This record gives sequence, structure tokens and C-alpha cells, in this order.
Amino acid sequence: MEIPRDDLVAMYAAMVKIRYFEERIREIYLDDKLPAFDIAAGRIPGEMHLAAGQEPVAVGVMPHLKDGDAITATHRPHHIAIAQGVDLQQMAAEIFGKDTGLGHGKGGHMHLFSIHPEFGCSGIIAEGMPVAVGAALAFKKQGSDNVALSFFGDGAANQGAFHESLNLAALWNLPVVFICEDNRYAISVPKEASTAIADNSDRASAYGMPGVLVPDNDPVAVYEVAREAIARARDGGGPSLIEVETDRLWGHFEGDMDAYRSDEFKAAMAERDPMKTYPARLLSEGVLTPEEQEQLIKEAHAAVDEAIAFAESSPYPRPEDALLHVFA
Amino acid sequence: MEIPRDDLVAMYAAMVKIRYFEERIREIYLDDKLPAFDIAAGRIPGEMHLAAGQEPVAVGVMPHLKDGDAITATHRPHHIAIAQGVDLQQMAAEIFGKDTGLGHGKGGHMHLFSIHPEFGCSGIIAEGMPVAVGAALAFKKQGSDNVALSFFGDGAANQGAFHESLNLAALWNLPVVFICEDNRYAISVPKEASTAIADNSDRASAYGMPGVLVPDNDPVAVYEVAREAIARARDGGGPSLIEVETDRLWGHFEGDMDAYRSDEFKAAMAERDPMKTYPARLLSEGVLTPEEQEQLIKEAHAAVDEAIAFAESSPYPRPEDALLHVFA
Amino acid sequence: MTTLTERKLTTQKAIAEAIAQEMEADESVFVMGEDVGVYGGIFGATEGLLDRFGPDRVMDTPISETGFIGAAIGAAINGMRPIAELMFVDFFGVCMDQIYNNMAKIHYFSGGNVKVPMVLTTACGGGYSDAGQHSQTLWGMFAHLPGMKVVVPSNPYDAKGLMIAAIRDDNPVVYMFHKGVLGLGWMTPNPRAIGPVPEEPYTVPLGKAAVAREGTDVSVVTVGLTVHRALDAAETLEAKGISTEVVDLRSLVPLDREAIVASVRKTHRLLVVDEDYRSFGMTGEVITTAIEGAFDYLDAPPARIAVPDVPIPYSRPLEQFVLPDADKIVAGVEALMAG
Amino acid sequence: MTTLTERKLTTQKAIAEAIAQEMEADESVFVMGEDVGVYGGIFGATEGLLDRFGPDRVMDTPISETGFIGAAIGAAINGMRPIAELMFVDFFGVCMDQIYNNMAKIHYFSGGNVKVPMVLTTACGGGYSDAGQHSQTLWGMFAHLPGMKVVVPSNPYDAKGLMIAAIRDDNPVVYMFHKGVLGLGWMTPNPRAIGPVPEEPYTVPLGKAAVAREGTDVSVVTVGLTVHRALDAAETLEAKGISTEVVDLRSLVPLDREAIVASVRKTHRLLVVDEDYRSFGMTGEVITTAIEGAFDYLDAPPARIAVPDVPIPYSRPLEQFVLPDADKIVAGVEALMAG
Ligand SMILES: Cc1ncc(C[n+]2csc(CCOP(=O)(O)OP(=O)(O)O)c2C)c(N)n1
Ligand SMILES: Cc1ncc(C[n+]2csc(CCOP(=O)(O)OP(=O)(O)O)c2C)c(N)n1
Ligand SMILES: [Mg+2]
Ligand SMILES: [Mg+2]
Repeated sequence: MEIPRDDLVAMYAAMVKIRYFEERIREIYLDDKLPAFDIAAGRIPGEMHLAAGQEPVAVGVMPHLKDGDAITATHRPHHIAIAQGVDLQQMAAEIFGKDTGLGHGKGGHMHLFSIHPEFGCSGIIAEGMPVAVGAALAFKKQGSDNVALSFFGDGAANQGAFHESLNLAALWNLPVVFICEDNRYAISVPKEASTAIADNSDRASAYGMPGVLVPDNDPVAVYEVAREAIARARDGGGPSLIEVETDRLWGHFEGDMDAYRSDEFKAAMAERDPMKTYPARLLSEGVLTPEEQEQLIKEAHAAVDEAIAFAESSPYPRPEDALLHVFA
Repeated sequence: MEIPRDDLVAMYAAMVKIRYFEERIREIYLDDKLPAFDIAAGRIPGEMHLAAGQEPVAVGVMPHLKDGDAITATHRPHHIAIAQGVDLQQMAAEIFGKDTGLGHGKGGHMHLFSIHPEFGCSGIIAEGMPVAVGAALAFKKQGSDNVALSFFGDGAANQGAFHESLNLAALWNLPVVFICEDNRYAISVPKEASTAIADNSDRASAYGMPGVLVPDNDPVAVYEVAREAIARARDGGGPSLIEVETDRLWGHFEGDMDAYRSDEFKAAMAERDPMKTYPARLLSEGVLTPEEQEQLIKEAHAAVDEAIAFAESSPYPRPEDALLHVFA
Repeated sequence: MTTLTERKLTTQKAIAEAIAQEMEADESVFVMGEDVGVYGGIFGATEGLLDRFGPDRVMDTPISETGFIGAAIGAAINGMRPIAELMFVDFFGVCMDQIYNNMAKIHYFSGGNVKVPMVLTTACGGGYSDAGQHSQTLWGMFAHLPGMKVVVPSNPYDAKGLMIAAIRDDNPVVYMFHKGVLGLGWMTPNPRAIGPVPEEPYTVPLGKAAVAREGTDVSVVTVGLTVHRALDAAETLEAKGISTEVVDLRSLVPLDREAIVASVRKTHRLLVVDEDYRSFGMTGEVITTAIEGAFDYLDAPPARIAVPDVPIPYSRPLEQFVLPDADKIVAGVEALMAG
Repeated sequence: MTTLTERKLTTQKAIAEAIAQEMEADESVFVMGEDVGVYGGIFGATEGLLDRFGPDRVMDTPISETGFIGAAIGAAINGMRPIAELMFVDFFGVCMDQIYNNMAKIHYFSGGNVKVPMVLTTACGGGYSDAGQHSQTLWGMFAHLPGMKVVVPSNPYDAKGLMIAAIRDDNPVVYMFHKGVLGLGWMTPNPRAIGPVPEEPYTVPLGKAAVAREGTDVSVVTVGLTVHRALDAAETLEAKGISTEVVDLRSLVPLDREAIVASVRKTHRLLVVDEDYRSFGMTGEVITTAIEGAFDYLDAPPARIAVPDVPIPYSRPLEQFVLPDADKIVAGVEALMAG
């Protein structure tokens, strides 16, 4: 099936926005901490898991979503939230711990919750998987044709919640699509030291659901596989499992020395960086002109800069507001 | 491969012992509680999960075990413990809550722990599965050729611990055999309402380990499949998953009205009761004579009666002994 | 208020009725859990619901507590009001991440934007030789972790009203019913487990203790089945000339600290009784609450009776030794009066 | 005892050294957990071990806490002495069944026949904006559940001695290290996180508190990082003429009740400081212990400072508001002295 030009371009625009967002966050995060790294210091304290390199997984899925669809993501959530269209200013403000943030500064970068679009993430591996099943269950009960997407890492596929979630989704024939971001590492542990088989997509058969491996970190390949899976879910055809081989370009979190990955591995990743390969393809195929590209980059950067400026200039919550929102 | 006559007969003898044990326990359990059933009352209080009908799973595996092998079992543990040769007197005494019991009355029927042979069980679904993996890990580290067996129910196969355990065992190539007792029900919930695929043995492929379905509740069929799996584990060939279709003849626990299973289902189970079919086969094939059978039954019953008499005549622990054994 | 014509129900039936009435009134309420369907719940909390509401609203689940409790969260966020049953509270360990890190925290993390209106029902308590993985109460642990309300009814009237309040509450509520207060036909008979229950829906507010019996000499503060034990003890003590006030906390979160303090200010003596483990739990919290609010009123150091930090043993004499009962409460009060 | 030539280590290095020495001495000791190998543990507890002992004894695991902690139990029963690392204590919910229902209870269920000699190491504590799923201490919850020892070192010397004692103990020991006492290069510098540590193996007994600073006017009882906060506060208070005794509990199970009571009998005033949630936790237990053992000695009602029953918020001003610090301790002590 052909892919509309708009989608091809929109995916690229989202990728640019994501990468630039991650770069800006990284810069600000490290700026305040180096040379004597203090994780508690700076405008953005705490752990920071960035997704540079994994943009294709997020943007390839998003063109198929519609209003009311729900996403649960992981400790590495920015790319997915941005692709889905979560308010960038509120998201940035949350990461800066500001009162204007999605959670008034209570959640931080691992706990971004948005209602429109519906997005949630968490710091516990595989924690969002059953929640996506539950969102899909609600959709089914309510007779809507919305779908839920659950993103998770290769490391998460060995957590019990993976198994229970896929079984439930298949058993109840729910509109949920499980998307494994296989960057081959769970922090320092390579997939072959954690996973008894080569491809998690093969585990779909344990639940009688379709499982597809996308072996390239390519937005178009993701797009095509996700289109089918999401359409099937929307039509009442039940859940699927998609595994995308992707790259985490940077350390697991900022500050990670990344000593467990070889220089060759890192060089190979840089080589195949989708931020190089994808636009090159769009340009060479004439989908995009250099001028359009420049314009698109400018706009994406402006949106990010604006969001970060908003975050920086926003006030902190009052200390005693810590006591609010335990209960509704 | 041929099956030694001794094994065929030993399996039958164990079956007789198990069934008679379960019958005696049931009788005593209910005797003290009916007509006004009070779960707290009588010589054997609390929940009671009996395994009548599931004897083939236990006895088919046991001839392949040797000294030092370890077993973890479930809330329905008697048949396995008896087949393995756990001290029957101490086991009965534990069920009666006596000081002479395996755990001095602290554990009761769901928490039977024996050191020689090594047996443990638990009241939490799938809880024993990782423990068996750990026993196998110890065996491997110690360079022994012992194996660990983990028994669990069809219901347990949807618990996260199942997934994590099988993955770990396969990843580390451990000598453990997972044995699913598929009696098609988890309390009142039929397998098709809990499990997205027909056969849990097919889930072995999600871990790259062999998975075999034994579709008959037949000790000989179990024997053959277990022989191969245990030999492979012992030889360093790694774990396997065996699923045996079996029958829970009675309620989930004693007192269960069993209203969720049809009369036809129950009649069909009674029809194929292995306590009828297996000896009939042994007799017709000339493996056993009626005289030998009678003798064997007499001995098995005597052992059980003796164990129960021992339990009944043993003293209770002193109340204040409740404070002992929290810490070693 | 009790009249001869008043309808009486067991606590179990009161719970099932409350759920049924809310399901009737609100399409978004549904039930999920192991054996909640044709079995009606192992402890009958969902008795009759499958027949009335069908399998889409009364959903049997696999033994996948992480999966289905997490799914309840997702459904709650998306406009439903699920009731998820954890068959025994003792099983919390296989799914606690969803309960305490997710269900209880999403509202806070979201800065109040996302609501998680769900009820987690669960059976607790021992006394019938079900051993250490089926007899715990563990409410102190749930109450320690912020973000969930924790409700523990002791009688049929409260059970219905608290359940309806829990379902209507916009927060996650852990509704813990002690097996011994349910009035089940297969448990040791308990005359206090049956009582008048209005037919129409009503609520009992979460976070309000009840004075189960007024007294002037000593306050016994407790929750769940031991409310019954304390009431029994109070009768014995009355005969001995000691007037015992029994405070039924009814919920641990919110904890009605005012009720605790008020009772202690009145009686000047406090005995806390708990079927949970003694240390780092409810007894310490209630005593500390009294210290914080009524230190100068105390005629004796507050005392406590609880499970002495051992797993619940199986054998009857062992189990009876560790569980609070009326005799121990009587002895505890007498020691307090002497002290 | 400290001399100029004494070797100093950070708490983190002291922990790693303790493990290494026990692995050296005892073939049955091994380590498993996420990123314990080439990474050396996210908080460095296993630094250098992989190089020294190889992957068979320093095993990286999948993110399968139920699986590998359960496996540690099985290995412990079968002659090994595993050390299993739960990366952050906040993750307990995915594996608590193995921890509390299995690891902690098997010895009891077996009537003392089966031993489970294992150490569960885990990082805890906040203060660096890691938000509500990576900043908790939760030790009150572990201490509430019987069957496991619970150790919380506050300094390098104790960390090494307690770790060696934990490994040699025949019981399951939960060894909780607060990130803020480790002396990690990437955390806010803490001068108290480095100190003299003997090279040779030694033990610090489990269940014995330490008087971290002697004083006569008030006892501050606490554990973990807040020991440092209390010591800082004590210096400020000293300048104000208040002599503060700081008691470092070092382990919550066994709880050194005698040390608590002795200190309160001496000072007549008690402030309990805890980085865990306030209600149903350590503060209530320590206060109740003082009430039980030193009621008549108290000149004022004991007080407490703890996290005010909210999840740990991310944003710095919010987090600082909820965490105990030296200023709050100073204010708390001053209020106590006034009361
Ligand atoms: C239950 C649980 N265990 C461990 C962790 C610590 N942890 C955070 S991220 C991570 C690795 C995750 O790997 P993967 O799922 O592949 O995602 P990636 O980081 O590669 O995107 C681990 C182990 C956690 N957050 N939750
Ligand atoms: C984690 C957990 N969830 C639920 C239960 C309650 N429970 C006890 S037995 C049982 C059914 C088990 O079914 P299955 O595994 O098929 O074993 P069977 O009883 O059929 O032998 C359930 C749900 C439990 N003990 N532990
Ligand atoms: Mg990964
Ligand atoms: Mg079954």
C-alpha cells in the first residue's frame, strides 16, 4: 500500500522535533552537572533516559492513531509523547519540575501523564503493559473503535507483566498493539544475556496473536507494520505484537559511561542513524526538497525552543503543594 | 524404549498409595465438619486440595529421579510428595498439625518441606517455579548431575512467574523440567477462559525449549516423556516443558460444591479414572497378577493407615512454639 | 434504629448487594477477578452478579493479578469504575507493583489530572488454620503506602455502606474484608456477622471511625474481626466492673485520628488490638496518634495486642496462640487498669 | 581508634569489598542481579567483582525479579549463599511474593528444617529528584513482615561489617543501602560517606544499634541517611546549648529496643526521624517502643519527622519539602525541648 507523502514528511518532522528535544534536554541536563557530575543538581535533576536513535519506532506508529487512542510508554518516553502530540510545553515544564508541567512537577520525566492525547508512562519496567490492556478493555466495553498502544523495551519482555498482558489481551480479543523497542540492551545487559530466544516477536505465538519483526530502524517499515496491526485492532481483530530493532544512540541514562558497548558498535549505530538515512532517502526520492527540509527543521526547532523557554520561565510549584493530589 | 516391569508396578503401587491417602484425608477432613461444614473445625482444619485423578503425573515422573533431585510443587501437593517418597508419617502428621510433622505443624498441607528427598510446595500459584530454577542453578554450579522438577497447574501458566522461570532456565541452560498438570480448571475457571492458546506446551517455543503435550492421563505416557526430559536435563541439555492432560476428580478444595463442572464432565472423568484403567491394563497385559495386585494394595493401604495413625496419635506442638523458627 | 421488621443480612450478602446496586445504577461499574463469575467469589462477594449482569460485567480472569489489576487501572483511567478482586490479600506480592506504584500514584504523578476510581477488594484474616499464605491481614502495610484508601468493615451495615462509598469514590480504595466477619455458612458461626441492612443504597463515609460500644474506663481501638473480639471482651469486663469503650476504625486510610484521641481523652487508657503483625504496623500508629493527641490524658502507657511478628502458623494451638482473642483482650485491659 | 594512617573507603567501596572478601572465602557465595556484572551494579555494590570472580559467580540477570530472586531462594536452600540485588527497593512490587511469602517464610513453614541463607541487597532513598518510583526507602514495610532481617547501614565501617554479617547469617537478610550514604562520585558529595574501614574482614552484629553521638537532653533515633542529617542537626543544636544523642538503629529487624529505651531513659525526650512514609511505619514503632519501655521517663510526648504520607514528588522544592533534613530536625528538637 502506498504511503501518503504527508505521512512521510510528518514522520520526518516529528523525528526532527524529537531529536532536537533530546539534544536540548541533554545539553541542559549535563550543562549544570559537569565537570563534577551531581545527579541532584541543575535545572533538570534526577535520572534522564533519552531516546535519540529510537525515533522511527515512535513516528512510524503515530500516523495511524486517532483521537481517543491511548498510549502507555516507559522510562524512556519523550519520543513517543512527542510523536503522539502531547503538549510540548507542559511536557518540557514537567521535566523541569515546574508548576506548569503536566503533573505540576510531581511526576518528572518518567511520569508524564496527558489526557488529550491520552499518554502515560512509568519508571517500572513493563508496568504500562497491563494498563494498556485495561484501556483497550474500556474501549471495547464502551463500543468505541479506539485502540491502545503499549511500548516497552527488549528488557521488559522478560518481565512477568509482559506475559500476563499479552495473554489477557489475546484472551479477551482486545484492541491493543504491543510494540517492543528492541535496542538490544537493558542498561548494560545485552539481549542475548537476558532473552532465551532471538526475537521477542516470536513470543506472540504463545498467545496466538500475530507477531512481526521489523529488522530495520526505519520509520517506513514501522509505518507499514503498525498500519496493519492498528487497523486490525480497530476492526475488532484483536491484539498484535510488533518488535522493532532500533538503536539507543546514547547511554542508558545521561551520565552512563556506556563502557559496556564497543566502539565498533557505537560507530555502526552512528553510521545508520535514522536522522541521516531517512531524510537522505526522502530527498533522494524527491519526497522532500532541501528547502522544505530546512523549513521543517526550523519549525521543529522553534517549537522545541519555545517549549523549553516556557519551561525555564515557568515558576516552581510551592513547596507545600507536595501535599496536594494524593487523593482526588 | 521398553519400560522395566518394576517401574510399571512401582508406579501403580504409588498410585494406590496416593489415592488411598487422599481418600483417607478426605474422609477425616469431612467427617469432623459435616453436616454443618465449619472449615476451622476437626482434626484437619483449613483448606484441603486433594489430587485424586492426578496420580499419573506424579508417578510417571518419579522413576527417573535419583537422590538429590529437587521438587517444587503446588497447593495440591500430596500425590507428588508421596510419589517422590517424602516420609509419609511426617507428612500426615504435618497435615494434622502435629509436632511430629515435617514442619512441626507450622506449615500444614500447602507447606510441606522435606530435605531428603528434597521437596517443597506452597500456597501461592507458580511460586515454586523460580525456586526450582534456583535449585537447578545450584546443581549446575556444584557440578552435580541432579535435576529440579517444578510442578504447576494449567492456571499457573498465566502467572508472570511462569514466564520468568522458563526464560531463566532456558537462558542459563539449567537442569530443570517444568511439568504442567493440566486439569483444565483453575478452581471454577476453565482453561479456555484463562489461556489464549490451546496448549501450554506450545509456549515452550517462546523460550527455545522442547515442549511436549501428553494428552492422556496415563502414567506410561508420562513416564516416557519425562524420561527423555529428565535425561536431557541431567546430561546438560537444558530444560523442558511437559504438559499432561489430567483430571481433578473432586472439587478444587474439599467443600467445593463443584457446580461449575457438568455432570457429563464428571461422569467422563470417572469413566477414565486411571485407578481403573491403569491396573486393568497391567492385569490384561500380564504385568501384574490379581494376587500381586491385592498384595500391593494391602501394603499401600497399610503404609497409609500407619502414617495416619502416627499423625493422629502424635502430640500437638506447644502453643508457645509458635514463636520458634522465625529465624535460624 | 433496629426494629423487629428490619431486614437482616450477613456481611457477605451486604457486600454483594452493594456491588449489585451500584452496577445497576452505573454502567461503568464492573467486576473482575478469579472465580468472581459462576463461583460468585470464593468468599461470596460477587454472589449472584454473573446471573444478573452477564459475563461482560462480571469477568472471570486468569491467575494473572498483575495483568488484571493493571487492566483495572487502565479501565479506570478510561471512564470505567472497576472492582478488581484479589482473592486473598496474602497474594499481594505477585501484583503489588500495580497496586502501590501505579494505582496509588498515578493521580499524584499527574498532578491531579488523572483519576483512578477503582476498588480493590480482598479477603483477609485467619483463625481457621489456613496457614501463613492465606491468613494474613496486612492492612498495616497497605496503610503505610500513600495513595490508596484502606477500608476494613466489621459488620453488615458498614460493609454495604463502605462498599458503596468506595465504588463512588474517585480514588483507589482497597476494600479488605475479614473472612471471619462475613457470616459464611462454611466458617465458624459468628452471631455478629449478621445484622440489619437497609435495602436502599446508602454510604458510610470513608475515614470515620465508629464507637462500637461506649465506655469510660479504657479504650480498645481495633478493626475488623477483632472488633467482635473486643465487644465480647467488653461484656466480660463489664461483669468485672470495667467499662470498655470499643472503637472500630473502619478505615485505616484516612485514619480517624480525632476519634482515637477523643476516646483516649475520655477514658485515659488505651489498648490497641490488631490481627496484623505487631511491629511497624497499626498498633504503633494508633498508639503514637494517642501520644500526639492525648499524652497528658494518659493514666498508663498505652498497650497493644497483635500477632507477635511470626508468620501465621497452621496448627490450631499455634495459630490460636498468636491471634488476638477476647481472653487476651480481657487480660490486656486488666493489666492496663492495674498499671 | 582512628589514626592518621587508617585506610578510608566510601560506603560503596566498603560494601563491594565485603562481598569480595566473602566470595573469596566461601565458594558458595555468588551474586546475581541486573547490571551487577560489567556495570558493577548501578550503585557500585558489585564493583570489580566480575573481573575478579567471573560471570559464573557474578551473574547479570534479565529484568525478571520474581524469577531471579526466587532462583536465589532455590539456590540458598541447596547449599549456596546467594546475594541477589533488587536494583531499587521501589521495584519490590514485581517480586514481593518471592521475598515475603517465600524467602521469609520457608524456614518457619519447615519448622526450622530448611534454611534460606541469602542476602537481598537494594538501594533506597531520595533527595536527588528521581521521583516517586525511584526514591522510596520502604524499610518500614519490610520490617513489618516477619521472617527477614532488615539492615540499613549509614557509614562505611558499618556497611562492611553488616554486609559480612549478613552473608554469614543463616537467615534471609534484606540489606538496604541508602544512595546518599554511598559516597558515589555522581551524587551530591557527603563527607560522612567516607571513613576508616579495616582491610580485614570483620562483622558488625545484626540487631545492635549504635550511639552515633552521645547527648543528654534529647534522643534522636533514626537510620540511614538521616543519621547524617541528625548529626548535622546535633552540631547546630550544640551551639544552641542542646545536647543531642543520635541513635543509629542500623537494623530494623532485629530492632534494638533496649538501645532505644536506654537512650530515652537517659535523655527523657525522643524525636524519631525517618525518610520512610510517616504513618504505619518506623516512627510509630520506635515511639511505641519508648512508651513501652520508658513511659515514666518522658518529659514530653515523643515526636516524629518523616515523609508526610505522600509519594515522593519529583520537583526539587516539593521533594525537599517532604524529606527530613537537618533544619527540620533542629526545629523538631527545639519544639520538643519547649514542650
Ligand atoms: C521492575 C524494574 N526492574 C528494573 C528496573 C531498572 N531499569 C530501568 S530501565 C532498565 C532497562 C530497561 O531495558 P529495556 O526494557 O530494554 O528498555 P531500554 O532502557 O533499553 O529502552 C532497567 C533494568 C526498573 N525500572 N523496573
Ligand atoms: C497468586 C495466586 N493467585 C490466586 C491463588 C488462589 N488459587 C489457589 S489454587 C487456584 C487455582 C489454581 O489452578 P491450577 O494452577 O490449574 O491448579 P489446580 O488447582 O487446578 O491443581 C487459585 C486461583 C493463589 N493461591 N495464588
Ligand atoms: Mg532495551
Ligand atoms: Mg488446574
